[in-house]
Amino acid sequence: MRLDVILRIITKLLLPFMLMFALFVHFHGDFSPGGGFQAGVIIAAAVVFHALVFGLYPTQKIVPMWFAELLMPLGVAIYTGVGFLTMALGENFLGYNVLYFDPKYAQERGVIWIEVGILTTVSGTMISIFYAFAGRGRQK
Amino acid sequence: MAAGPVEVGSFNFMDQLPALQVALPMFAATLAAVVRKGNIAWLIALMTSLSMPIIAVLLLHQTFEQGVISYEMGGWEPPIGIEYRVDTANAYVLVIISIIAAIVMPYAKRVVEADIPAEHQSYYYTMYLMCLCGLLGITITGDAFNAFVFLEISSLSTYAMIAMGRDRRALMAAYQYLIMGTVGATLYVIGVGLLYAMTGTLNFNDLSGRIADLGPQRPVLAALAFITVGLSLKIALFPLHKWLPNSYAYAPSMATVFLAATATKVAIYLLVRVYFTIYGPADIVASHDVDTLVLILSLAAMFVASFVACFQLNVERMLAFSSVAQIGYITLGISFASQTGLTGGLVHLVNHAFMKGALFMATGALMLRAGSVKLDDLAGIARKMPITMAAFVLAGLSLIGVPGTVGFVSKWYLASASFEAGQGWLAFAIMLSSLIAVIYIGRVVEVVYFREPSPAVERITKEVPVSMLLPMWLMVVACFYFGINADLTANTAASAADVFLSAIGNASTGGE
Amino acid sequence: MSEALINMVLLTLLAAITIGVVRARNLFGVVILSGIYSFLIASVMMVLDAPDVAMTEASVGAGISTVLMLGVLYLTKTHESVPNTTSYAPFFVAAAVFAMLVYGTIDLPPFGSADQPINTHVGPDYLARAFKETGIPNVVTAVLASYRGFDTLGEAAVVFTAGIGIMMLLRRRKKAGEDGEAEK
Amino acid sequence: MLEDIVNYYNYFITLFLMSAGLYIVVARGNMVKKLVGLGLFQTSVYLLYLSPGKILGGTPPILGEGFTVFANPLPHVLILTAIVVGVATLALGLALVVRINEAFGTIEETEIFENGSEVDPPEPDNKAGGL
Repeated sequence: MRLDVILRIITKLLLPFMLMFALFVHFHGDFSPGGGFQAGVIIAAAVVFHALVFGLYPTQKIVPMWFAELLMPLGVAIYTGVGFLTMALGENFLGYNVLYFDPKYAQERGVIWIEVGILTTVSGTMISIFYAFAGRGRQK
Repeated sequence: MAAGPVEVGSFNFMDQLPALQVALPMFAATLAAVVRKGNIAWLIALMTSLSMPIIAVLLLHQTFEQGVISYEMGGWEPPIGIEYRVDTANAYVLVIISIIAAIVMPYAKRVVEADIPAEHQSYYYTMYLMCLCGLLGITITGDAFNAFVFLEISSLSTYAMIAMGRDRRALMAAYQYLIMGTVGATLYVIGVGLLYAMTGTLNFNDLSGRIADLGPQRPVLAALAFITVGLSLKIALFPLHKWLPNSYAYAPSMATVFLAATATKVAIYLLVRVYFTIYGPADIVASHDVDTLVLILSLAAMFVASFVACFQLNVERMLAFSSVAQIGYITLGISFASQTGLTGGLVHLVNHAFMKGALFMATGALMLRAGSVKLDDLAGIARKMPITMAAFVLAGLSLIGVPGTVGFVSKWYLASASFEAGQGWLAFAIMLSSLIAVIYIGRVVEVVYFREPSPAVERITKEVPVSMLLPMWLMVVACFYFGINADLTANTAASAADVFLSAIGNASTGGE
Repeated sequence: MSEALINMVLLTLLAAITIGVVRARNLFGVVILSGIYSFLIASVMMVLDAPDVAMTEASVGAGISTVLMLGVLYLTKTHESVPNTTSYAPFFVAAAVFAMLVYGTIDLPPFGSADQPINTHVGPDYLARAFKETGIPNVVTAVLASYRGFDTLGEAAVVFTAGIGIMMLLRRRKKAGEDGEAEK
Repeated sequence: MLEDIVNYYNYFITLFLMSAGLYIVVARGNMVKKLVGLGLFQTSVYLLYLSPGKILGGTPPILGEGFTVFANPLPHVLILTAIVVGVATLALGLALVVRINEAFGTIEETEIFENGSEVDPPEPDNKAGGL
């Protein structure tokens, strides 16, 4: 892992594009294949990629374990939160129509938020799982 | 509420009950995962568990008042959207699960502190809440695929809970359960997929009408077979029960209590829902002898599993085999497809939950003080823990079916149903298998009361705390209260049975 | 017809890979083959006009699953031991399921036809309504996030449940550097 | 005859994959292999759902100018969920395998059961498996 300067530089160059691609997949999910789940997986892949090239501990300096673990419940909480919000506004659970005066935009608004929830949970979970497996070590 | 301009209304608690029943534990689980302190997570789980019966009872009340409640998730009308469909039958199951959850939670604190390392306790309660959420979700939903998703939520959390047992064999138990449970769930999905390909819908109610139109075509029949086998794996219907004994024996005490009292019941409910609501109008179950098959397997479970239970050296394993046998009673009642039989099966759902809950709470208490539930290690322990063992004996009497206990009520209904069906010998079989229960409960009683305590037992100084004894005795009292005054449980079970039977087609009379 | 042909070729390859997976004893090979299997099935999904699913299967089946399994092989071992006894029972179980499935699927509507129940009952309603009601042209996203949004909540909950379960099983809090708070 | 083959080839292969997956699960004692088999079993179900949704000559269900025939979106949504459920199960299973390997020193079911599951086994030795 000493002489792989090219690998490291290319990784650093690639990572922003990976994250940008994830955002594209996320927000363009309304118009083309993709969405929160796929974007979450790509974000997690970027972190895993970083960890493979630079090692586990440098990566955990940037994305700490506790942060990844926090993302897991946070996403589900956002998702159910949207449900409770629509409920409080008088619609049924996850009935997005009340989120805006025009139902069409209200739907889009609701969809964006729940996709954020999925993205959060999925990326957090995938990163945490990777950390958990990687941190296990071959011998006790 | 269909799409279209929607005015901002106001929150109506009574209308939102079905969603709250499932969404609250899910949200609480995320909170419990964030706090990372075992005590606070327990408090969150306790609060949620205590609020669940309130919602469930209100729902049951609503079904009595206004009949079937249809709740449209996201405001989309079924079958476009997912529907929560609450009738007396599933409200009844919701009440059972949530009451058990509410009783288990106060008990849980001490055993979890003993079983689970401190840094994992909050996650453990998270898993419990997700399991509760999954079980409630399966029960309340009116959509076949949604039921699968929640089945997996409850299963995955169950595997994780079982694997946290102190014994390393808990890991193997969890792994085997994971394999068999996933095969079961996948078979269920195959069945649903075949139905979907034939009808184009996933909504129970919609499916029911469309299958009645299709009649007994081959994919429909194959779907029935796949769903039956898949759910039987989840139910642990004999001979697909291999995962259950080890899972219950090696899981942490709290998981054993909770799962033994609830998990298999929900799978049974789902199977009954499929048989009666989906296949009922087409009258396929009875005309293709599926009920006879279930009857034979139930009988086999009642005898073989009870018999195996007699030879167990580990009390929790013994009770687990007894659970397999008791599941046989429930499915026996269902196989009659008659008012009395179904009532018997459904009332045994709640009765078995109470008595097994009490029994496993007692073994959990033994585990906490004696560190083992092997029969040899428990000699004379009744002298040290008289209150726990008294609860064990009383719940055991109920398991045997002594008059005045809930076990007797269930067996009374089942026996009457056998006579009604013109198969009196079944009543005799029910009695005979109860006698086997006398043997295995008797063995435990003999060891704990009449043998000299071992040095390890001598070292036990005190009973378990009141927070554990109280829930345990609450279950025992329920075993006797509903045994003497069975109106509440039996009448509700009878209304639930009516719901299921009302769906059966009038093409033939069904059943035997 | 060419669509159907590509579909059939890919499916045949899939079956061939599956035979390889069944027969291989080297677990490393098994994992790689199952990765190829996932890519192939993702291609089949593309042919079946399901790009969303294909994308997910490629990233999940060939990506995450393969990485996790390779990780586990690194932690455990890479060769499967050959059992001393051969049993025909598993074969009969598989054959029985196969027979049951043949029985069940032989009356299903033929592949690719537009007039089968699933293409006449609920499915077309989504295609007709989705854009009008949600403004989302990708109907899969509209159904996923809105019409059946509750299933997707369940899906997120499944991921969350598995994640917490794995953390409980595998995480070691004590180790320095593993936890941001515990560092130093 | 040829038409029948084209019509049911998807289902036929799906059934083959399903049976093969189930066979691995039932027949093999190696835990990782079992999980791979379970994966095959689950993956084959995806085809069972997706195949009927395809309309020959159609396009993916993304509305746009010039397209009229679309595949049925509902199976896609269901299978997206099923894939996620599948990988979640696989990940949890693999985590269990890692722990079992640490506790028992093997990932072969037969070796664990030969030790006897009722007798209390000796303390685990954490031998690293050979490559």
